[in-house]
Amino acid sequence: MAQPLLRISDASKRFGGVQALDRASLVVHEGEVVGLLGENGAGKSTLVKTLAGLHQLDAGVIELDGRSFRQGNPRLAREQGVAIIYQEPSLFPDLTLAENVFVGRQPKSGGRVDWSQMRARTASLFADLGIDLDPGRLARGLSIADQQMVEIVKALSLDARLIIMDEPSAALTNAEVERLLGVARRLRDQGRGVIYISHRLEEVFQVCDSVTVMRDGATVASAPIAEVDTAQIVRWMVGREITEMFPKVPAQIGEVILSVEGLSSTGEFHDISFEVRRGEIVALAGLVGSGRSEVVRAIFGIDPITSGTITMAGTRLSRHTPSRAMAAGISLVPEDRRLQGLLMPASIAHNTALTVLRRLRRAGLVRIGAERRLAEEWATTLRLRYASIDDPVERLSGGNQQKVVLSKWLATSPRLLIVDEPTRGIDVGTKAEVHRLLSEQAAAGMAVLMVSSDLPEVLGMADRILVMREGRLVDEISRADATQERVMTAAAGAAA
Amino acid sequence: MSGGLSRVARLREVPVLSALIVLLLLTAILNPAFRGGEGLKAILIESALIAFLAAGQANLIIMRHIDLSVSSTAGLVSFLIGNTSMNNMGISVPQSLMIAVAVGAAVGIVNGALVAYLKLPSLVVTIGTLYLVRGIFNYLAGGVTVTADALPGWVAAIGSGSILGVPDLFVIALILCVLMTIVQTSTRWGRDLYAIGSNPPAAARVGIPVAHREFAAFVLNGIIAGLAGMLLLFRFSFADATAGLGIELYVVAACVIGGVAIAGGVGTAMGALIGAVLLQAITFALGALGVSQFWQQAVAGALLVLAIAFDRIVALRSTQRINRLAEAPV
Amino acid sequence: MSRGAFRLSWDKSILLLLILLVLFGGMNNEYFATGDNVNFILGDISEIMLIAFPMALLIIVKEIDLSVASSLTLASALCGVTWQATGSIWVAVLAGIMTGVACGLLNGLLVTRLGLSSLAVTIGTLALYRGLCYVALGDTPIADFPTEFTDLGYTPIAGTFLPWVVVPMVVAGIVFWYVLHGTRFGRWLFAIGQGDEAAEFSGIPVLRVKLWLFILTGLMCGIAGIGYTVRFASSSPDGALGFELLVIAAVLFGGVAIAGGVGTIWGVIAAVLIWGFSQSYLQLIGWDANALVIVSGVLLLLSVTIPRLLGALRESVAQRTFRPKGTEGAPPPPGEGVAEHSPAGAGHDQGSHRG
Amino acid sequence: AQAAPKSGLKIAVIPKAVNIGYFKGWNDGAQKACKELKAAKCDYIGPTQATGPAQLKFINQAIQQKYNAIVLSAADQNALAPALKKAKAAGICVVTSDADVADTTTRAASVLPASAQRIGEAEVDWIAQEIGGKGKVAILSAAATAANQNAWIDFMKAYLPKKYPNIQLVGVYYGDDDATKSAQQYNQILTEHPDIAGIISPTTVGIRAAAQEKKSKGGTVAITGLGLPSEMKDYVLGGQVTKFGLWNPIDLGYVGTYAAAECASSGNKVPKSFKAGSKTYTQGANGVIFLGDPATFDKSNITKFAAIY
Ligand SMILES: Nc1ncnc2c1ncn2[C@@H]1O[C@H](COP(=O)(O)OP(=O)(O)OP(=O)(O)O)[C@@H](O)[C@H]1O
Ligand SMILES: Nc1ncnc2c1ncn2[C@@H]1O[C@H](COP(=O)(O)OP(=O)(O)OP(=O)(O)O)[C@@H](O)[C@H]1O
Ligand SMILES: [Mg+2]
Ligand SMILES: [Mg+2]
Repeated sequence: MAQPLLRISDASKRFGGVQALDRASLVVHEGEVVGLLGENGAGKSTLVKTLAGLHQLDAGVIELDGRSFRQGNPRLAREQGVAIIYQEPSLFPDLTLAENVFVGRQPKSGGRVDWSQMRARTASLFADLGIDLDPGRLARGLSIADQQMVEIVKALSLDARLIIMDEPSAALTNAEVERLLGVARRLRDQGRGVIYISHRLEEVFQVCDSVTVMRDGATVASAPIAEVDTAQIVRWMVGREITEMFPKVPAQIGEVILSVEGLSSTGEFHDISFEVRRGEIVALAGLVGSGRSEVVRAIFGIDPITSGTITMAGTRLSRHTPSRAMAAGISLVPEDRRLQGLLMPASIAHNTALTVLRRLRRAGLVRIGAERRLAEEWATTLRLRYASIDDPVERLSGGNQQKVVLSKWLATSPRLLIVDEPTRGIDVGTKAEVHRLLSEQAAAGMAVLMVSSDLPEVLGMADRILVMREGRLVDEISRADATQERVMTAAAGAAA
Repeated sequence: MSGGLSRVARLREVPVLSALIVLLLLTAILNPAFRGGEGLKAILIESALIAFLAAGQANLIIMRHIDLSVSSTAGLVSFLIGNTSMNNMGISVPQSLMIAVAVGAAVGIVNGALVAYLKLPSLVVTIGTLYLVRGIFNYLAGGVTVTADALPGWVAAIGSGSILGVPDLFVIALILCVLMTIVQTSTRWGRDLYAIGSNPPAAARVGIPVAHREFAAFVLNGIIAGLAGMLLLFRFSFADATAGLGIELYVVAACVIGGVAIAGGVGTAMGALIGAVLLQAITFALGALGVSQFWQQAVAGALLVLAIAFDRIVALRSTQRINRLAEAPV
Repeated sequence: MSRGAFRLSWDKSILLLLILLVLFGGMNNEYFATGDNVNFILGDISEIMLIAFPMALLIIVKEIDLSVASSLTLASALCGVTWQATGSIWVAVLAGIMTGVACGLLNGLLVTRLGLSSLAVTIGTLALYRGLCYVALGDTPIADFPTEFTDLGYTPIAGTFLPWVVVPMVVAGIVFWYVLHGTRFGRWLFAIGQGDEAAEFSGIPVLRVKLWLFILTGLMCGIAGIGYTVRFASSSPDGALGFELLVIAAVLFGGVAIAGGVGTIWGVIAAVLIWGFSQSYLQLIGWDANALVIVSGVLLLLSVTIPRLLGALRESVAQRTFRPKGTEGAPPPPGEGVAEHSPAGAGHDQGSHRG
Repeated sequence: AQAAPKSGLKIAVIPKAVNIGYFKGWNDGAQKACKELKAAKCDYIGPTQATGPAQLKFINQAIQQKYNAIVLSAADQNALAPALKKAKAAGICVVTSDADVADTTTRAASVLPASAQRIGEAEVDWIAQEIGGKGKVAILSAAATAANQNAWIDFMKAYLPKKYPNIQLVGVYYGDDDATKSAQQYNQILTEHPDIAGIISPTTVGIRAAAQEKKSKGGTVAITGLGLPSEMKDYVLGGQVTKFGLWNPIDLGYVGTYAAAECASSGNKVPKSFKAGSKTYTQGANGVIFLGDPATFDKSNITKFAAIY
């Protein structure tokens, strides 16, 4: 075989007490899409961040094109032909989209930044990917999906030899994912190398030529895609069988817990009415931007509503705020965990206990021991990977962070648990656990409202599916009638 | 200056500029004495120093930093030049420039190194150097006062001169602000500052050498503060231990009024210059309108708060409008 | 393994430094550790201390108030004006304190209702409140307060050498310590500082909390304004000039991170005391006023530089010492629930974060 | 009947602020007296900012270190009262010099240039002479709370309509003894009253700033007031200022120190009259000792005095 484009061998990296990489290896050839897989915290992001110049290995060798790769500086990495789409989009809210794409290397003419050329080049890149955004608008206020698309354009504009995509699809829905996979294939056909990190195995099978699986910072296996199946990959990843992805426990569906009537918010959503019952899991499906997050944020009292009523267990909620919603028994696991879900510099214990401090008090004082015990119990229940309960959550991997958000809200023992993209960025093993957890909670009498862009998850978990399109509720499908096509058709409208 | 960003930048400055024009017109209508142009000239002279300093400060505020030590640096330089002239029977322009740049750069390097490379918060560091430099300055100055007769002729000449009716001092500030605005809007170096202020960790990820940019901007600001010390001397032909005391907050206020938001990522030096002029115009207009001495400061403070609130509301509106326009089908 | 029973953080270090300073000063200068001098120092730092407490809370939630000196002076001015108008010192004291509250309320409303940056707003109200002092007092300071009132400024509490201002200082110290480090409200403050959007999503009424903090700051300015009136036996429109930076400097010196989310009350107390005692000591051994200004600056610079350098050192040591994988750190000793002045906390941006 | 001051005294010399030029001269006088008195030490200590609260620290220092006497130029006439009471209780003699405090019981004596009335009226006479007894006049003062200045201004306001009915006082402006602010206020005066005939600035910072502004911008407004000859020389020779006045700060410091030493030597009381150098000074009402009318300076004598203070 020809000399590989990238060869990493014996890569090790330690963060304080955490061995993030432990003699990991990875090989990527020209014209190949390699799927990099592994549980949350396995070290995938750390490995590719090294290629992006953000980290420097403690030990190990990286060769790019047969030459030794110079580490430790993003600019240097870019010059050596590596581009990366990060797991967490990081745009500049005060800059235009065009400048976001070209930041740090703006085209110049006569020594000055050439704004019109920059816009034109961005517009053509956008057109190429079918992105309907004005390059001249500011990035502020862009939806996560759109942010992710701009990130992709940014990486493509670099014209790199090796393109790394770290969970690029986590925030996207099917249509955009399709487009993204198309891009990956095109890059492969142009002879470039692509590293594709994802927790959605079906995508991996669609686009990858080979897979490399990591566990505990080490590479456990590498194989051409044709020689593996899902079960095999999962075994490599978690070291055991996962019997059921969607362990739906049959639950007794009881009285109405949440009832929403005629809920409207100008410009966001219109005339939304539905109910969620005790023991029931209701999914809110739809395309990105259809307004699902807005609806659940309004129910939780974050966003104001212009009209309509929200009723919890027969009591109408007025002058709605998150603390009133919590008092009424509502919990919301928000979609953006870094900004909305967690206090990144605070400890796991503090994050977990934040919502239940009232319960942990004695004589007005918060009991620190009780707080830590609570956090440890939840960490055990959700199989959190952590060093110390007092470590800041920013040191956890993305998936483990999501588990902390879940514990924080499950700790409130809500009557209605709203989850917005609960398994975004979570590995298969944990995903199954989260599903089992939601299902058990429902069986124990909790009402669950789940916003999800992951169709198998919606179909696998929901008792009932509500579909939104352009801010309106367009369809309601029972579990028995639910099919992928029906949900998609409703979500995309007549055009689809 | 074409392109989306400068369009936004200009929009951010429109409200301040219109507030300034309205204020000047109103004053001129109500007080005939204000119409002669002398009033305007006085406003320009008084705002020159603040505007000059704001040009450097804007770079820092754009990056979510701040430098409060500028008043001490400027004061020290103005005294050192004056004192040297007093002891040596005069001083040349290059000598003065050397003192200004050397002292300014020294303070800037200390600030910059601590903030950029040790990642210390700039507010703390520069309050520290504010005291430190002021203390050294007072120690050197003691009770010595440098008076006009100890200064060479060119100091007074620049201080009192004008070009086409515009005071020299303001022309100097204007040139610096225009140059700085060009740097900010159309060089990669300048654009990097906006990126850093807009999202610091992301700036590092796209390969912007964040620490180097921060360091350079602090050194540049130090040098500008040093040169401002010369302006201070031109302006007053006098220096003692109180030179420049307390002007740092006016500089920050000028930037904020001029649309350089404390939260970083927006604004230009030109905006800060307009902010500086507006700040002075408020004071002069109140006097010209016959507001009592005791009420003037209170009313000026209230107007300052209003200006900040107004700018914020208008800025929100214009961002929304631009995004709406951008989202409209083409 | 345990991370060591005692981790020397910045706020604890300066507490230690304070003790060393007092011991050292007492041994080396006969005038320093006398009851009379301590009485003076405590009086001298009282306003800084009183305002440093709420300022610490404000900085923890990533806000700031630069108008405190003006609020204090306005409170003093209104106290004087009311005294002249009513002849009742109790009414006057109440009026002074309420003035402080009103100043804080206005700041708070501007910041929370209009969403303005507090740094910008309070630069504006700094000028506004100072201007109102001149409106209230004109060119004549008020100095005809009853002597029983102004004597409180220099007669010690009977039987001790402590000045009367110690009473509000100690009460405030205990209350602020309890609230910040023990209660749910205190946790909310740290949470807001560490991520205000996440705090909002956790059911914390972020804006309301901030509004209350500004009002609290105003209240403390009002109380400090009364103390100031007593100590200087007068209300004058030009009091406490430049005092705001001193308060902020003390708070930051005490280990409160300007980036928010980190800080302790004992750190603040130690910082203010160190500032007061060191100034007094240096003055008594003959350093002049300029040297004292330089010392203030150097202290402030060291307060951020040393923890950063120590943090870097600790990190590099941690990198080298082997820690067996999978070992979960034993929980640190109880009572360690508060965020420490970590290098991560002293982030370099002081602007508000946003997405 | 006067006992010779005992030698070996510790005297604290506290100015409004250590870095104002005027007080350098004041301290020179104090140090000269100290040498003559063979004092153990005369420490020139004081704040960098001219405010009462800032001075407080130094009064406390003098109390702690058991100085025998304090010579003080009070930056605030009220704020120091509690501290001075404490000093008195500690047996320290306090003599104010140059600027007095409101509560005269808190100090033993005060050495002042001349009565407020004399100073105020003299300045009015100077300006009237220059502008020919008619026209608009403004006052450019120090801080709005400056006690000395306010006292003089009150007498100016009373004296003007009586003596010069054709002169109209258009307003009092406050430059806060800050060069920047004073210059700005000068411009403000000219903007508001383009036909202004004269400006009285009874403060050294204000008059200098006004003269400098006039020099750089040109103009015909007459400027007078109180200034330091060394700082004003250029403007007198340059024609911006014809005549201004000031007492001698050296004398103030000198006599003040003598009074303080006398006080410390004679049971914490300043004798009714005492000798300082070759002259004898006598206390008036409230323990005030006036040095006499301010000296005036013009082209004829400015060069000579500029070399002195
Ligand atoms: N900057 C850091 N400081 C300390 N520890 C870190 C840091 N970055 C990563 N880690 C740790 O290194 C390990 C590997 O993390 P990494 O982000 O590479 O996982 P991942 O495979 O990308 O997981 P996920 O699928 O959840 O994104 C985790 O245990 C994580 O806590
Ligand atoms: N946190 C936010 N801040 C500001 N605007 C937002 C935020 N979240 C979403 N939006 C805006 O609201 C619009 C609707 O997006 P929303 O997230 O509600 O859609 P959704 O159907 O929930 O899709 P998703 O799958 O992304 O959650 C987006 O286009 C975006 O501009
Ligand atoms: Mg990852
Ligand atoms: Mg959503």
